Amino acid sequence: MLELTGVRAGYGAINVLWDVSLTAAAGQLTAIIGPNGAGKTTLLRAIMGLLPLDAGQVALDGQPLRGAPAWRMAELGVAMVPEGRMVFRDMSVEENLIMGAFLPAHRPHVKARLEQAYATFPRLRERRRQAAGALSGGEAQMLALARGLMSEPRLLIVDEPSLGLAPLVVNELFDILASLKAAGRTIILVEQNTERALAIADHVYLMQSGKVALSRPAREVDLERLHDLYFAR
Amino acid sequence: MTELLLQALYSGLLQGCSYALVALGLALVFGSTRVINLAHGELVLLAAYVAYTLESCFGLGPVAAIPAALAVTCAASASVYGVVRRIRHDREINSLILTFGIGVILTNTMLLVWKADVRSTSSTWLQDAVVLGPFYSMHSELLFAGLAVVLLAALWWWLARSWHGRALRAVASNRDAAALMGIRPGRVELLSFLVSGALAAFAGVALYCYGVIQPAYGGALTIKAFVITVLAGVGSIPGVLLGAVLLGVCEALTVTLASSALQELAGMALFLLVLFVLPNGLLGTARRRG
Amino acid sequence: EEFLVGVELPLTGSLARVGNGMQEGVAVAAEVFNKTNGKHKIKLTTVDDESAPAKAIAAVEKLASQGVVAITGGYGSNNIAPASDAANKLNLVYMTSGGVDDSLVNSGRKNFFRINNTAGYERAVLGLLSDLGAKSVSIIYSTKEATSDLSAAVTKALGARGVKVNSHSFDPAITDFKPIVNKIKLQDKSDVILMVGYENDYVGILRAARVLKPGVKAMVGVWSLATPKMAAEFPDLMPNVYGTALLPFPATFETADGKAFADGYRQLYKKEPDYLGQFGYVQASLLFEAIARAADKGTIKKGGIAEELRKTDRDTLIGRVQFNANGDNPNFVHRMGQHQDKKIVIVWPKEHATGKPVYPGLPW
Amino acid sequence: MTANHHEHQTARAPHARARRAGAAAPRALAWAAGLAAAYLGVPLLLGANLYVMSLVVAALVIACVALSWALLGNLGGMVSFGHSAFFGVGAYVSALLTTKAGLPVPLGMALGGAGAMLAAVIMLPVLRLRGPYFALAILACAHILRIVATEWSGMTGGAAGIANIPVLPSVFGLAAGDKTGAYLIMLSIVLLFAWIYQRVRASHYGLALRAMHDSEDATRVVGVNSTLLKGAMLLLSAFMAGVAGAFNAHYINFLEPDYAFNSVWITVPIVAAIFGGYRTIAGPVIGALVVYLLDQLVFKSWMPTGHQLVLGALLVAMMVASPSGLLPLLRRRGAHHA
Amino acid sequence: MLELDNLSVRFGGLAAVDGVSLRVDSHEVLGLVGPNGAGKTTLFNAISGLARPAGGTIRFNGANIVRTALFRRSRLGIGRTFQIPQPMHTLTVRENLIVAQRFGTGRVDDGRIDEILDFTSLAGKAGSDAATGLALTELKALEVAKALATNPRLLLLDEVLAGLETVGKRRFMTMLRELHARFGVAMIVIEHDIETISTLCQRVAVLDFGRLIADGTPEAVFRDPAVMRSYTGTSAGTSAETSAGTSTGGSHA
Ligand SMILES: Nc1ncnc2c1ncn2[C@@H]1O[C@H](COP(=O)(O)OP(=O)(O)OP(=O)(O)O)[C@@H](O)[C@H]1O
Ligand SMILES: Nc1ncnc2c1ncn2[C@@H]1O[C@H](COP(=O)(O)OP(=O)(O)OP(=O)(O)O)[C@@H](O)[C@H]1O
Ligand SMILES: [Mg+2]
Ligand SMILES: [Mg+2]
Repeated sequence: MLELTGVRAGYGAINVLWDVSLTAAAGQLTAIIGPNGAGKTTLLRAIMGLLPLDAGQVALDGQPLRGAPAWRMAELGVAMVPEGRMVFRDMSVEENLIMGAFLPAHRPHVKARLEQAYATFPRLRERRRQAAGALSGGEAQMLALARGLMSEPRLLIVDEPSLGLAPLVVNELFDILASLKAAGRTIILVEQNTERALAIADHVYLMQSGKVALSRPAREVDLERLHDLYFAR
Repeated sequence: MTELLLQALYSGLLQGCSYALVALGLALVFGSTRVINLAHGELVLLAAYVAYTLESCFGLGPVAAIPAALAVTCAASASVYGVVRRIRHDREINSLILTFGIGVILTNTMLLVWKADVRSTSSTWLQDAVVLGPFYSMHSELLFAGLAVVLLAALWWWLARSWHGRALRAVASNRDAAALMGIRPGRVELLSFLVSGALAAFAGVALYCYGVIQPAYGGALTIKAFVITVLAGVGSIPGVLLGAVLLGVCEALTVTLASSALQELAGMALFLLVLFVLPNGLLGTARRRG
Repeated sequence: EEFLVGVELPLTGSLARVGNGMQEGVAVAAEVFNKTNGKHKIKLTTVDDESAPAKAIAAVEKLASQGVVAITGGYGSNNIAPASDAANKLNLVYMTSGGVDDSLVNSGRKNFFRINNTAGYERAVLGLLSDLGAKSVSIIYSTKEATSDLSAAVTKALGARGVKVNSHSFDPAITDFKPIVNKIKLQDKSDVILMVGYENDYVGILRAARVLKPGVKAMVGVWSLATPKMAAEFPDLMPNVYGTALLPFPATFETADGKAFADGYRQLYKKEPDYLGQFGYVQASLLFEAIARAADKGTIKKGGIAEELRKTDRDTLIGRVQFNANGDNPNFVHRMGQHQDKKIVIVWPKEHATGKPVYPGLPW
Repeated sequence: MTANHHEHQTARAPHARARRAGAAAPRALAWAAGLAAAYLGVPLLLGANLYVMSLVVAALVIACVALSWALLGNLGGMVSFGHSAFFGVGAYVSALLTTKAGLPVPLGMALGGAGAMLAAVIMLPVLRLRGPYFALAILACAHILRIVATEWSGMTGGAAGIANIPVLPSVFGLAAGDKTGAYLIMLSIVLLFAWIYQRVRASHYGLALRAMHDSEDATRVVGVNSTLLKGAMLLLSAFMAGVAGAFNAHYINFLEPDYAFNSVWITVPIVAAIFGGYRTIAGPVIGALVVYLLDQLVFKSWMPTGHQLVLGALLVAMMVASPSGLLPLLRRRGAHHA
Repeated sequence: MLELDNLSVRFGGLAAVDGVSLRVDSHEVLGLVGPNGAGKTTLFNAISGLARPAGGTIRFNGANIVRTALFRRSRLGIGRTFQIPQPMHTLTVRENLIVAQRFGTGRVDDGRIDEILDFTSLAGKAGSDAATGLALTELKALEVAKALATNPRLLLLDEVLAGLETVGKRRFMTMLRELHARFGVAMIVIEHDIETISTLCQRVAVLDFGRLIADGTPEAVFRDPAVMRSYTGTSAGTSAETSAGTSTGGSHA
């Protein structure tokens, strides 16, 4: 569904990604793992059009995107739960969620999906009138997740969703991801919790220093060896 | 004495509404883009001069001039955004000098086109008295005070409830995240400038009806509008009305109870006082620790 | 022989309107002079002082560097004081009608001349008020310098004559005058409202009065009120309002000088001359004549212009002009006019009057 | 990886030091040349042209206020719209002390600065406010002071103002009140202030101040008394603006409330500072000279009445071309050429 | 060293911290756990001076510091990190540390700064702009480095290990233990990962809805069914296993 070929991107003079190519097949969960600073977040930002590409191409359903901006990606049914949450601090929790369904196609479903979000994260219902900027770290993470799900995206891109969540909620999170996958959605997951990520992934990419170091179906990956080879620098 | 006080309160209220009308556009743009549009006063004045031109050349009444004024100020406001959007870094401070420059250009253009003479409407009806019991005012004041309240309510509803309004606030809060939701930040900001231009048009025509205009007045209008925006609490639309009326009433009472020379002083003192008690303005909210 | 004369005036900024008005008068004076005086020519060079003191100094210095023989213009005592100081240092005559502050003539500037002063306005206003027989007067005045000076002088003089005076000063930033007028209506209950301010202030006060209808018998103002322009622009605010006016309207210019001025003005600007133009014309004409006389005597370089100006004694559009040792014109007395039927009628002093005051008479 | 980087750094350090030492000599030379040009070149070249000199002096006054504004903005992280308050107070204090109490002018000017500082002390509560709230609160103070100066006529002479303020003292054998003398005095003041600014910025306090901008909480939890530091910057900035005001009073010899507290004493300096680059020290000074002199000498001769129009267009163009200001723009150009 | 007595913090109607009494001795490492929104960060804010308590006292080395100014608390020896990193944006990484050291301790010691940079693996980024040049985990390391530069006696660590990869996490934990052993720095550590807490801390306190619901050794606390229900949603026995599974590091260290 999503295909990257020779992507090169970075921040101004600093290049971070070096000719990254990868594919996320439709209906599958593609996990991207790698040590800190490997460029995973940078990659996701480049896919979403939050960073300009210096070279290479991103294609969705075989159509090249040619550096489509983030709002265009949203129109194409791609949603991202960004690292660092990026909630609308001055707006209430509920308004944040509503913004998740901003595009006209989703607006009629706002009520139902709100209910769904509150059912999944009861904590958010308790805090619905509070300004999102005043949430606790974990609450904000839940909000970012729930907001990303409001548009029921075809392709969901998640960057370290378990960060700051209590174990109870982490379990919840992986259940959600599994059920989304079961419902036929495409997911790209970046996660530091490799073991649990591998457990639900179909395909795994390992990134290191801005390059793809390994690409393998999830069931062929041996975690122990992976760690010894790539993480223990 | 009561008669005097009642009239002072009434005058202050109407004056407050007229302040609010001028401040509204500035508050909207500031709240949604963090750009202090120092050319806002000039936009208001521009609308007033459009009304003047139509009245003096074609004998058109000021109220009938509103559509033309709308077209002119919206176009001007959109062009202001056209320049502002090119600033990528430190937008808050750099847009200051940018819009100041635009203000200077507008002021001098108006000076060249319309000369430095004092202008105002010659329509009698607008200046005639309306007497409601102990309350005296001009038709135009009452008319535009009503309009100010209506516009304010509409704007408030639009920002709080409509999708456009929400998008505006989302972009103000976090540009990148807003784009991830499918919002086009550039368009939304342009919209905010357009609406602000429309508000400036009403404010300008109103000013032409009950006040006098001169090319050099723009700066003073901008300052007043900015003071009210801050007094209100940045981003709060109901606060604009509250702040403006408070200021108007405070000024009118100062004139009545003390001296008219102290009116400005009282207004500023009120402003400082409010900020000391409420450092985020009347209805502004505090930003939380990180 | 051609002489370069410098004009330093605010053409932009807060005083742009009056500055432009005066410049028109000066320009007409040069036209007229060059047409009538066969021997000498005057060439003007103008620098905008942007209504700011530091720039007024720079303007004078710039004019000096261009080789002007004298300077005319200036508006607002705060700009005139430093500008005329600079002219003084450069030994240039500075001739104005834009500053009425007494400190201008009391500070030992030896090359400074002006044709009008606070006293002249004061006498006109007082004369009218006593003719009308007003027992009580409410003064509304701006806290600016010229306005507060004049109001203080009038207050003192009226008090000495046993007239009851209530003063209301206002900040120039004020736009709504209803609270002040209401105080006059309900508390002062005076016979006359005297407005000492500028055009925008008059419009504001008159509008407020028109709404509140205080029980006064006359509305009196000073400069820039009894003008044809105000009559045309604010037809329903002006009826029966008094203000200082040099000439009636439609103007009847009796003297040759006056006719020359009016024709020149209409020709150049396609409109009726106003009081600013008249003052500018008079100050500039007197200066040009002095230059011509000094040139004839060959004393231009030796302070001859100032010397000749001190000898001036001439009947002008604004009355007889002479200069005392300080450069002030002790003869200056303004006249008072009243808007009547879209016309302006001179009602004081008697010897110049073109009609009778309508009293009580109000715009509403 | 860490060790690697470390080596890199230590290996590079001596190089850098050597380069710096090599650059020091030309740098000092450039400074000496600049100072000579400013102190000798300008008076010799332009001293006779009173008009240009008075523009230069006026531009230096603006430069001084611009420097003081930029110091507060750059170090204190506070944008002020009300420096005219300090300018005006400085002017009035010095003018009154020299005319009424007969103090010598230099002492009066220093006390003018002190008076502005005192005004800032009274304003210290505004430090509680941030961003636009702060900017406008100071503006409100300026408005209030203007009205006080108008109404308190017993002391200040009211709207009529103060005339005949003593002229600036004589320097280097030039007559008192001479244009060139005024130029030299103001030049020295501006340079002195720039030096003080530079010292503060280079100190650890400067670092802490810079840190406070967007991250005040983060700075306070590591032990920085941000209120004290910001207060100190406000006082220093007020002093500078006050001295500029005092100088101007003795230079123009006339003062009235509208003029002393006029908003041009803050708008033009802000424009100059941002135009030149308000994050740099030379930026505000160069910005003031360029903006003022271009406007008065060039634009005004093109368009005698509407010349501000050209100025406005220049400002807009500048912000679009290089939002961080003229100086950074020049540096970038220089780097490209090198 | 630190004694909280009946401490409460409110936001409007919400009691984010509700009558918490807690002691931390010098040389102690205390784990602080609890579900999301339990009030852990708020408790840190109260101790470091960013939140004003509605009631109760905070004693540090015997003195009540409830009214002590924020910056003074740092000089007294309380260092903290922010859960959402807050670098001093306008400075470089090294300058961040210089400010922290100069104002937290009163003097500057370049050697010590280099040591801290090495210690937190930031040496390679010393010259980077703190606002733009760092990945999230590097920002967290900078948080710790800043706190260390103030020479703290008590270190408040708010989820500094979250998001770290296995090796990095191990390194970090070794570093913290070394800090504790070598310099006797007391710590309060907030983490959601039970394994990490169990390895690092001698004692654990549990917050739920602002209240302290347990306080004891890790073994005892993580066996308490009430704690485990509110925290992991499972009963005591199985949860230890799951959490061991979820964490990919630390256990062998
Ligand atoms: N805004 C930025 N400007 C410059 N460099 C950056 C920026 N953001 C990140 N980097 C650098 O880019 C590299 C990759 O960062 P990135 O955030 O993509 O890593 P990551 O794989 O997501 O790491 P983590 O596991 O810590 O989230 C890092 O070395 C980081 O220092
Ligand atoms: N300024 C505030 N205004 C209103 N509510 C607040 C404010 N700050 C925090 N809260 C609320 O207080 C509660 C406690 O927040 P806190 O940040 O202390 O939680 P936490 O235990 O650190 O959670 P997490 O593990 O998710 O970081 C949360 O429910 C939060 O929404
Ligand atoms: Mg990342
Ligand atoms: Mg927390």
